[in-house]
Amino acid sequence: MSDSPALLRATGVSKSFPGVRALDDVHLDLRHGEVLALVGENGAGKSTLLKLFSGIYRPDEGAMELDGAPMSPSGPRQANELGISVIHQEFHLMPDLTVAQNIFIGREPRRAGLIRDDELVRRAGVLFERLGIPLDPRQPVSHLSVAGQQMVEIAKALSFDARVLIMDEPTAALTETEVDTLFRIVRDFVSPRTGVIYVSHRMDEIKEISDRITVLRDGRYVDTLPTASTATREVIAAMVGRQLETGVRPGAASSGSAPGADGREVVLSVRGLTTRKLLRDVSFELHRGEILGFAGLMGAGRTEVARAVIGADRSTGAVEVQGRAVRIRNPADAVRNGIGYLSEDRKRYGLLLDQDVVRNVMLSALPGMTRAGFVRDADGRRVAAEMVDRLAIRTPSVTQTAKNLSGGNQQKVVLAKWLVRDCDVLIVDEPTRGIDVGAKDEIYGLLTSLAAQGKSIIVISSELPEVLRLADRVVVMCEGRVTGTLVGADATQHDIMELATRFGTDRSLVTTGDSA
Amino acid sequence: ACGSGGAEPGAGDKPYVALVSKGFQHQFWQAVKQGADDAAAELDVEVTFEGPETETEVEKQLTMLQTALDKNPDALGYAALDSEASIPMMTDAESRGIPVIAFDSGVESDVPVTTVSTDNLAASAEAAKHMAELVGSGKIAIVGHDQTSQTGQQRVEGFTQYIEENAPGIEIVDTQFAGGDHLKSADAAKAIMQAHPDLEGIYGTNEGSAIGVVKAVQESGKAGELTVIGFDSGKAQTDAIRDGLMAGAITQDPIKMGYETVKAAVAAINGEELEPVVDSGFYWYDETNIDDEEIAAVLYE
Amino acid sequence: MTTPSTTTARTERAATRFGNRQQLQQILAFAGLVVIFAFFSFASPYFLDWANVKGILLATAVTGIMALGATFVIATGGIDLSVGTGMTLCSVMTGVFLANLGLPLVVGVLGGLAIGALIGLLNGLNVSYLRLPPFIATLAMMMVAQGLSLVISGTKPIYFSDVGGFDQLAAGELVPGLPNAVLIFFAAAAIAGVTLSKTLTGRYALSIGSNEEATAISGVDVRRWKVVIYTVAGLFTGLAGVVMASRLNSAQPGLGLGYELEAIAAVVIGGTSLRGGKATILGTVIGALIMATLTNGLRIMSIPQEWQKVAVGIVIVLAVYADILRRGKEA
Amino acid sequence: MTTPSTTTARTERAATRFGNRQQLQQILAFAGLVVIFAFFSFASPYFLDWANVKGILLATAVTGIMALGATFVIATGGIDLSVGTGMTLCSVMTGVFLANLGLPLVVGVLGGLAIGALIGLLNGLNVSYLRLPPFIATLAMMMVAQGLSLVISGTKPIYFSDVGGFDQLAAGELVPGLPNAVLIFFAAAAIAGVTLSKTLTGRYALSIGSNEEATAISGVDVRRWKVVIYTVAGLFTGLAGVVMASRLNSAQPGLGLGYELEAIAAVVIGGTSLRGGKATILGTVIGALIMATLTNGLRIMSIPQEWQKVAVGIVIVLAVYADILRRGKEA
Ligand SMILES: Nc1ncnc2c1ncn2[C@@H]1O[C@H](COP(=O)(O)OP(=O)(O)OP(=O)(O)O)[C@@H](O)[C@H]1O
Ligand SMILES: Nc1ncnc2c1ncn2[C@@H]1O[C@H](COP(=O)(O)OP(=O)(O)OP(=O)(O)O)[C@@H](O)[C@H]1O
Ligand SMILES: [Mg+2]
Ligand SMILES: [Mg+2]
Repeated sequence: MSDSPALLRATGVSKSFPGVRALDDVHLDLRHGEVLALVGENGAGKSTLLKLFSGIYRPDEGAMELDGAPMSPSGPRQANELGISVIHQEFHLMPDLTVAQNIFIGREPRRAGLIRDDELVRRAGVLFERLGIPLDPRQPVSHLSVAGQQMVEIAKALSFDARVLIMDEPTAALTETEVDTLFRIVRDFVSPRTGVIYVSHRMDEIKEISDRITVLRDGRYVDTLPTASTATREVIAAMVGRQLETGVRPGAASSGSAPGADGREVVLSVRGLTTRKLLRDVSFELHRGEILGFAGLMGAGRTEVARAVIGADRSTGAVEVQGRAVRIRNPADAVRNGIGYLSEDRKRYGLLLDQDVVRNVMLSALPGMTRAGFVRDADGRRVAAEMVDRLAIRTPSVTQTAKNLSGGNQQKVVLAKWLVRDCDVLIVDEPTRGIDVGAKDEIYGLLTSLAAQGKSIIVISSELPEVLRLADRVVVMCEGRVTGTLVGADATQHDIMELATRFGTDRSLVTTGDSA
Repeated sequence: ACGSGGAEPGAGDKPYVALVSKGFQHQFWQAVKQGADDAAAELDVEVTFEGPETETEVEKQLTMLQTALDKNPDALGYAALDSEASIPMMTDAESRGIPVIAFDSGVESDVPVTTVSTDNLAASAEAAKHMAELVGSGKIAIVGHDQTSQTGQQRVEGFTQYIEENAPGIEIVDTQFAGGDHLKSADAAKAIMQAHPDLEGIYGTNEGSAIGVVKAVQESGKAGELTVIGFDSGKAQTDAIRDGLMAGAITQDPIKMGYETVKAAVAAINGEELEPVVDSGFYWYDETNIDDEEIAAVLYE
Repeated sequence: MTTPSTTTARTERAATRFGNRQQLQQILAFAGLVVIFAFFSFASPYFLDWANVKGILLATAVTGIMALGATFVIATGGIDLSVGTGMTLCSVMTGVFLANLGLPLVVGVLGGLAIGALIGLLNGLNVSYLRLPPFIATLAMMMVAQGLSLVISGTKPIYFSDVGGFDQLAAGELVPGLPNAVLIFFAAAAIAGVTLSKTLTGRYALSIGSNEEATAISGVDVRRWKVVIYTVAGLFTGLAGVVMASRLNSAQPGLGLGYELEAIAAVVIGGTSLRGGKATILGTVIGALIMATLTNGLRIMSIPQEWQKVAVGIVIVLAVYADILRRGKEA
Repeated sequence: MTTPSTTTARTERAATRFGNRQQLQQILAFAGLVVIFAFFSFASPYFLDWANVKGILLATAVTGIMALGATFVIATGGIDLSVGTGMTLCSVMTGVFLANLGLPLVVGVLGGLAIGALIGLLNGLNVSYLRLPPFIATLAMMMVAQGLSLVISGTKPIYFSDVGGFDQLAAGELVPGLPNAVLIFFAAAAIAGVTLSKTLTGRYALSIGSNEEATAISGVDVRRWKVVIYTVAGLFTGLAGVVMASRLNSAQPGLGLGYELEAIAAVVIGGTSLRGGKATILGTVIGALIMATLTNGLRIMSIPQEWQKVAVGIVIVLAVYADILRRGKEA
């Protein structure tokens, strides 16, 4: 490590939680004018380290410095005052307040004791204009999609006059267009007096934006590498502690063997799906053993298709399961018909945050885990322990409360819930959101083998490589309509983008504009 | 039109008398209502009867009084929970020429043309007198029904005063209030009996309290060991007396109270002169006289 | 992403649409009340009489003022069970100040408000610093206040007959035809409305109710603000106590239990969510008016008392259901 | 990543350690109750006497049974204000079945339970399908039940004197020395405990309380299950009504208001969160016992009524605060 005065430095910091040593003698230094990437597997301790900088946690041991001066922020407020602005992995938003009210909470401009909401809206408007974020400052945050919420968090962090900008997986919920916007924002931000710490599991992004990479493994500091001269393979090796094969798996979605539409039985057929808000006449078919990708820009309506199909939102149109016409009025009907849906918003639609891993994993499959009407908890514990192993969920025990898990591990728990339920049709919406590279591969393998066993899977993803890698066919959506279906093997990112922008502009980040 | 038919009051030709009482769901008030309805049928007037849920709800009663006045009755019967608080409305009634009959307890004002009531102090003194005779000497306790209402206080006061003045051998070791709730009164009485194993008698100041006391005596297997004296009637109490669980009780004559109130109201409407006080009376009843015609007539089930 | 200018234009369009819709909602919120009013006017000739309307307003005043305070606590996702007996304690203490100690009128009234604030302060401290669930903290306060009212008053009412002008506080008519109690209620509602929507106290109450953890992480001193919010709520309890005392021209120590439920009901009927985060003062005022109007109308119609209960229950279901339909699917 | 076998072993070991801690917590939960018991035993020689302990248990029974039902509703994040007057309605209907219609004992008792279930069913339908806030739905039911009790009984108590053996339901002693009412309470608690932790009804109640939207997306028919949960709660209300009626050997139509608050207080003192997702039956039983013990102890000590209220309020604060300290910082 260099001895030049770093902008932000942590030396020998440790932090423990009951049953977990999240950080153990970790070092990090952020130089002036650089973007430092922080990488590591799920549960490696990245978010915990960042929470030390923002004063949410205090280190058990070790010290932190800002510009050579010792610092130990007492809380986020003080961290902000010191010039440290953090975008946390978990959103900290007040859904009932408006976007503007959220951004300026604790800093409300007042006249004669009264809050000037017009001024709040004006300031938010100026901020959004500068950042190119298409949000209405007067909208309640509860009306926003995950992506919209992420943009609010970004805007909030940038509304401070920060010298250090820390971002914990800011792009997990974003599609490539927004990622471009974000990168523009980051580049604008960086100057000789500032610096950025950037956490992501997307290696290509790290390559693109960062100058150096600090790697954590199991709560320990591994190394700091210069981005330019390090191959992705090496970074990953440092993360997982061994060599790992990544990239396209032979036999997955590769050329000739793609089952495509030919011959295989149709397990799910959707005709003319239309919703009041967005969807117009969406039709597609899903075959046995097929992985069907859904691609599109943010707000294109992929999530809405899934929610409509499982009956979470109202829609018109015909749905057939295994050739039978069915009426699905709510998610319970969907599951009864063998259709499961993993939501993109794990906190809101995925997890029982204050319950343990066992209860979360059991939730969907509970009726099948009873005998004479009584729940067999032993089964649940066994299945949960199996899932912990199979998905490498990093947790001190299966009775750990879900909210104490790291973001990626939470995502694995939600996935585990659906694996336990074992539906014939599984719709996964951003299934690898927040999941590390190694585990991502495992999950890809898992989905592929499920398909090979005859399950049918719909993968909605904003990461085009993910879609291309997994899908046999790709449905591309734009503005609530299907603009084309490509055969996975022949599709390219370029083809998809062309279809995805068929109707020109994107939509606003607001998703539930008329109800709520 | 017995006042509960939902018919439009005052719309017909019949005179309309609005009664605002201190309660409505207790047996006692239901008996008052019954007397009022009897009189209404006999004298061909319309009567409505209303009261708050508990005897602490002064403000609720005031609102009821207000609404009753807004209905423009020909006369108003009123059992004040707090007479001070209703003075402005009494004045209002007077200025609108609506005669007011006070019942159950008086109103400290010149407005009411007469007051139909039981003398609670005297009635509870009578209860004390019987307690003293039956117990002779020793420890007794009181389970009261309400700590703040005038009636609730007087039922305790009259009793205590009598004992202090006339029964030097008797000590009132505890007075607890349980809101007239049967179950809570039973629990309270049990606790008192527990704390004073040598207790000789308990006095319950209204129907719920008295039944609660009987329950407590029964449940602790001390039937026959304690002298229980009650207040008001109702089937549970009369049964308890017949079964020897309760030595006796004071009953008022609620039916007469209701009847006399409406009768006085009609007289006032007709411009007749009225006595300033109509005593609706009270009676001691026990095993010996419970079936007497005079007593049976004032007991309600 | 679109260019900034288009974005702004679109944004503003959306905002206007949004603003209009909110206004419409607020106007429609009256609908339930208007229907109830219309029904009773039709059903009874005595109902739509100024004297009776005045009676309804007067009956709304005390519970309404309590409900205003409770709105703040409920906005945070808490609950305040101490408003009823707390109000009584404030009445009693006002009685002690004015009737027993003979202090000047203004001092006595301010004293009553101060006791209210003190009750709120204690609630707030218990909730914030002892981390008691609001239900428990205010339940305990409900009992303590009830006990203290009885102890301090010697279980006897305190009369203000000798305190000149005290009864005029509620009964006087600064605006001819409108009792001061009602005037005070409306003024208090206006103050509460501004406080909820335009001051930090209100904003943070809603923010805490919406997501307490996020609010704390955003740098708001949640504990301290909760104390402030409960204290503000306590001030309204104090005001209710003073108005109650003036209306009865006496402090009735046995009163109060059960009022908390009415106050909370008014708040919830007004569309405020018990989960916190969403609250409007206008809703609370309308909720309180609906409750008082219902009771009054049924009485005016001389419906037997037992049936009144049944009717009130059913109408509340209908009124709130209509409100839910109006607001759309969110439940 | 470790190899599967090691991980599993580690995971399961950790689970056991954790399990022990939970057991310890449950044992400690008695602490508050034990301290209160110890205090009163010391303060009054009459307190620790079997007759008195029996009295406390008997006093706990009715409210306790109601609290058991309320625990389910509170576990979903709802609230049930109708338990008090609902219980009364069940008493009255049991009276109608047995005393007025002269049906056989078993039929009458089952009828009482059925009415309870019906009340719960209606609450559930209103909450699920009309999407009414539970506070409103059950507040309305509270009023309707109160009104109907009075209407049906003609505002007169219904006596069971002629129904042979009905009073033995509560007062009899199948286990010598222990009144049946107490036995019924304990049996009901055992059933409730198993239902809450081991059946779909209980597990879904906790899931819904923890995250209703996530539970729905997981394929649980939340609306239907809510109806089931409220109905189960109603069954306990019905049982409370039958026990109450048997204990008083009469159905008292005017009773019941205020019991809901006691029942909810017992639940919350027992550590169940009003936000839902966390609930234990053992906690509720202890909560109910704490309330009854406090009242009894203070009465035995002949503390004046007004001071009893103050004392109960303060002790509740202390007991719950101690519980919070014990459970650590989570609050
Ligand atoms: N509040 C907490 N209580 C207990 N354990 C915790 C808590 N917060 C984090 N942990 C544990 O600390 C470890 C590190 O978590 P952290 O969130 O820092 O991981 P991460 O590197 O950010 O992972 P991810 O990529 O999944 O976001 C994990 O094992 C997690 O379970
Ligand atoms: N919080 C929410 N509540 C209800 N519905 C939501 C919510 N979030 C998202 N949705 C549904 O999902 C849709 C948002 O995703 P949409 O289908 O429009 O785009 P998408 O293609 O999935 O893109 P992305 O998810 O990246 O925004 C909304 O139209 C809405 O129906
Ligand atoms: Mg993380
Ligand atoms: Mg989506």
